[in-house]
Amino acid sequence: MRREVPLAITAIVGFALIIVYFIPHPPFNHSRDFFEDLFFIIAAFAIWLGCLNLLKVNADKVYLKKKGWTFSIVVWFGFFLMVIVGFWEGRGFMNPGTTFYYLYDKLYYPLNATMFSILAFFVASASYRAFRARNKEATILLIAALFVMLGRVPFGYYLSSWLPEGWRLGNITDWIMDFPQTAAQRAIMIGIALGIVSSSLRVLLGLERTFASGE
Amino acid sequence: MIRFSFIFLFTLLLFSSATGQEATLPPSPPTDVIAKDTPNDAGGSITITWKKSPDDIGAVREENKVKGYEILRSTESEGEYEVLGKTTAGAQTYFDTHAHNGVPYYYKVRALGIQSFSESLPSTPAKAKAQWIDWRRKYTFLLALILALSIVYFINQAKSGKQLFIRKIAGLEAVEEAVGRATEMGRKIFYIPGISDMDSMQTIAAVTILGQVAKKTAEYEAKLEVPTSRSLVMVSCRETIKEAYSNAGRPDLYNEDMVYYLTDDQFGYTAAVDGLFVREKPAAVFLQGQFYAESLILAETGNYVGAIQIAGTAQPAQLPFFVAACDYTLIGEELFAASAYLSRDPKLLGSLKGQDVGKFIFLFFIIVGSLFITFEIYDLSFLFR
Amino acid sequence: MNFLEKLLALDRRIIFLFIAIAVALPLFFTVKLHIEVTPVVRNLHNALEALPPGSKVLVSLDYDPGSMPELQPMAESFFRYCFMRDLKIIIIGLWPNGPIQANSALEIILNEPDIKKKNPKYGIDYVNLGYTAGNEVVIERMGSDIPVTFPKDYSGNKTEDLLLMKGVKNFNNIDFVYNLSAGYPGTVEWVLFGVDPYKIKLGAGNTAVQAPQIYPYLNSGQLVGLLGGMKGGAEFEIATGKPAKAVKFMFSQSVSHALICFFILIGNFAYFATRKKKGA
Amino acid sequence: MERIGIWIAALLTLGIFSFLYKDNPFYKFCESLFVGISAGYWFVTTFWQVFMPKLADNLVAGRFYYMIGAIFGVLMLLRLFPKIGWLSRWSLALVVGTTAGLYFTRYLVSNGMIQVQNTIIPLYVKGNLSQTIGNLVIVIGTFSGLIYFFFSKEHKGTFGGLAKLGIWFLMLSFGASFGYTVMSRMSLLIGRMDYLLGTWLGLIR
Repeated sequence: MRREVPLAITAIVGFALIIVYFIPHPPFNHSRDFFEDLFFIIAAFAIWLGCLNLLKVNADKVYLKKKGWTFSIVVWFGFFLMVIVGFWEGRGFMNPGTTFYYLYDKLYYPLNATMFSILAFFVASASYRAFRARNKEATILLIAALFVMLGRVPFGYYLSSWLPEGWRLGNITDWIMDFPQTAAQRAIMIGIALGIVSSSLRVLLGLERTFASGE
Repeated sequence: MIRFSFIFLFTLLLFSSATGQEATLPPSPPTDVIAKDTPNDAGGSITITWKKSPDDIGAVREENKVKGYEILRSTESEGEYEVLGKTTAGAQTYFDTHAHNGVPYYYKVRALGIQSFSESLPSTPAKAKAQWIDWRRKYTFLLALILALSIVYFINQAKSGKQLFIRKIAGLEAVEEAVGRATEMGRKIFYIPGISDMDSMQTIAAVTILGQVAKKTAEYEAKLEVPTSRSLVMVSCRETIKEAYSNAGRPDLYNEDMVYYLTDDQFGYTAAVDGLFVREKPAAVFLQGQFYAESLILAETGNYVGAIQIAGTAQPAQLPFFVAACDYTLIGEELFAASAYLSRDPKLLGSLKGQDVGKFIFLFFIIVGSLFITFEIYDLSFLFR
Repeated sequence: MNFLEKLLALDRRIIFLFIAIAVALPLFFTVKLHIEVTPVVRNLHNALEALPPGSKVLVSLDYDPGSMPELQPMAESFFRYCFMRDLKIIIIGLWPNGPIQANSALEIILNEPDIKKKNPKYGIDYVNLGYTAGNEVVIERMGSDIPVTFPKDYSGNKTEDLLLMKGVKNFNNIDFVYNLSAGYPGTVEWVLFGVDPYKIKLGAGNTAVQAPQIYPYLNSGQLVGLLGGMKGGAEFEIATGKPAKAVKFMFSQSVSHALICFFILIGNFAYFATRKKKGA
Repeated sequence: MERIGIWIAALLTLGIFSFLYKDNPFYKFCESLFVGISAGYWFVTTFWQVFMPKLADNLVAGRFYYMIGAIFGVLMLLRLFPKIGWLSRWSLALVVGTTAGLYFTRYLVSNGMIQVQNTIIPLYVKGNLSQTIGNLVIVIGTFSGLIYFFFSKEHKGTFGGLAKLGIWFLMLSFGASFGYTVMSRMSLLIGRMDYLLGTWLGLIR
């Protein structure tokens, strides 16, 4: 029971959804959407597990006075602040003017945007370290990156304005993006398609059963 | 008689007058209106086609006498017709998507002039119907079948003991080294299974790879930690590690707290994992699964603390960042091959060989198809539509 | 450890500091950069110039605060342009946050001296119909009836009561559609569900990351023009003769790009210099 | 209220940036707050925007087959009770089966077939040299790139040469994508700097 039922569920659901792709007749035409909805519903239940886990881990830290336990109180505070306000506001919780929206705009958004913008710094440090002409591959990487980076700002115009129209940095950037970059992306995408076909099949056939199958 | 001469005079006037008045005359009507059930669908739709009015020059332009077409529908040939919708000039098809299955409908098409219009004869009746098979997808079906069969074929070959060659994948050769190093240094191994949920094949691949990595950490008694961004992923990872540890004979080393949830939020998760990296200084970091913009933030921080980093993703946009900041990167398809490769299970390796058959088919058609088109022999691209 | 070796293993915080300066410092200056207006932006501008005053322009803001740095300047420059040209603006959003972004852009533009002189009025010169859930389906519904799709405006007035909306039934009464997009639903949906069936005239602004995916629609003519990323925004400002935020930000952008390239170059210089030494 | 909000937002922005120098209590505070509020944010959002419309609304509308979702959802929650926790694997199995089933065809078509279709192009375009070269580059690049991904053949000889060419294409594409993204990443930082220097401190314009 414990082992066979999950394997059977996976196989039946998966193969059925593949076959249904070729059947437009109702009710099968909506079944793929329906199963996607089921996923979201299950995930909506599961988020309780995650949040309870988060609260437990941080409660443990406070209780055991582990290093940095004071910050765990901040986690608790933040969580309940949003949850209480969010449920209080009801379904229109994100409408402008609500308290939840204020918290979103003044707490969540700046944290989010700043964490995102840190990328600007990391892009710089990563390119400084990694873009060295150590070998042929790295050299190609480096040159393509330099071209495109400069071709996208007015600075690139100054560097190459002496060249005839059509041969300037901006044009080279466009050409790289349109052709060689497209080619490589296609190779990667086609490979991914095959990888997904194969690993879906392995999962559905129960060959790859590291989870949902244990004792 | 008086009336007749009036009309006669009027027509004469019209013919002799300037184009301005000509415009008020209706354009000639469209002909050959044919209504048929729309094929390959779930019903509820009828396709109407017609031959355009001879006055229609086919483009939306000032000088075109036909400004568009209106499509009318009725349940009786001579009954009352209601206007269904409009198309632009030049159009020759319309899809009625509000038909009831099994009800016969008649259609007329109106050519619209500036102030007047002319109507076609009604079509023969048509009924909407749902189909059982979408024939437009026949080549998809065929291809899926060929791929599935070749994968299953090679899995069986491998099962029967045939040796299959699989090339080296550098990133995966390094897994053992990374785990070994962490054990030596007595530091943690972080496994980051991406930020997507279990509704992504990449996450599922990440979880299966985790199974193989966990087997190694169990053998080496290395410390493994898996912070997740999704609750379902947390649950799956726990199941996977538990299974791996008991298979490796070390269920005693498994502990549920190895896997924990942080937050569903992309950058909230990133901020927390960054903090973990700098505080715990892991010896090895695995970044496997579906990543977005946070890829570089995580990889740069991991690099900063001196961890060996093995990344893998099928997000083409994030690969450059992993390649730049990590020691090894599994590119696209390699991510899906990783668990098979690491397990060394002949059955799983067989499936990799099956994938190669797919690659061969695609390559063949890219080359032959392109050559055919170049020499204008035949367009094969319909096979992949 | 000599200088070159130190340079090779440069503390990344030094790079961070330089980047911070390279981004922040140029913000204090207004430099006249040569920004070439590329054909895709030029086309958009020409299409707008061809609209007679009083034309009705639908603006769909489909992004959230995450893409503000790139798209907000585009929204502002577009509103400024419309007010100057007496084009009537109808704002909607397929993303919940879109109409909010529109309001914050309007707040800035309406306070600019040039615009204040014109004194545009809500309900006559511009309206904000807010957000409606349904993604691309909203576009389809607008094709048959806009007031039914957006029965009330952002502040709760009945759409039918707004003077500007008199006689606006569907896309036939809209002269141009401008879409600012950061993903789904966005420009792709406007092309597939707006341009293709209803033949609307569509121009768009996109984030730099998303822009390459939109290019095919430009080549096929389904899209009149495209502003790609901050640079596209800057080009539009130049084209309209009103350099503003994007142009200003472009200076930061240029300096920081140049700085990164400079770092890459000295990194390589140090790398080769130390390697040669070791080899000798 | 607005002014206080701007101050809070600015301080949080600085707190996150401080991590770039080194880990410190200020960052730890911001990080913990971020984890807490974002977890809460998604918990609430999931409830109002997923749970309610996808489950409750469908049930209210009489689509009782959505009970299946509720049943598997509850099975998932049984993990909280160790004795019957194993039942949650049924839900996992459903999720995994759904994903595998949906992805199989979806990716085969969008990532596989459509890409192949787009790569079947003329290798010679009359009177258009740059398009001809471009098309050749696309076909050769896609071809060699795919050769690189072959698993069951050793990368030796001509095959190995093609695979090597494939790697070069991949590297070129990675470099280009990297350079291409720099612009939007810088935009993000410019946006934050504008907030700090303009909205908060009022130093610029």
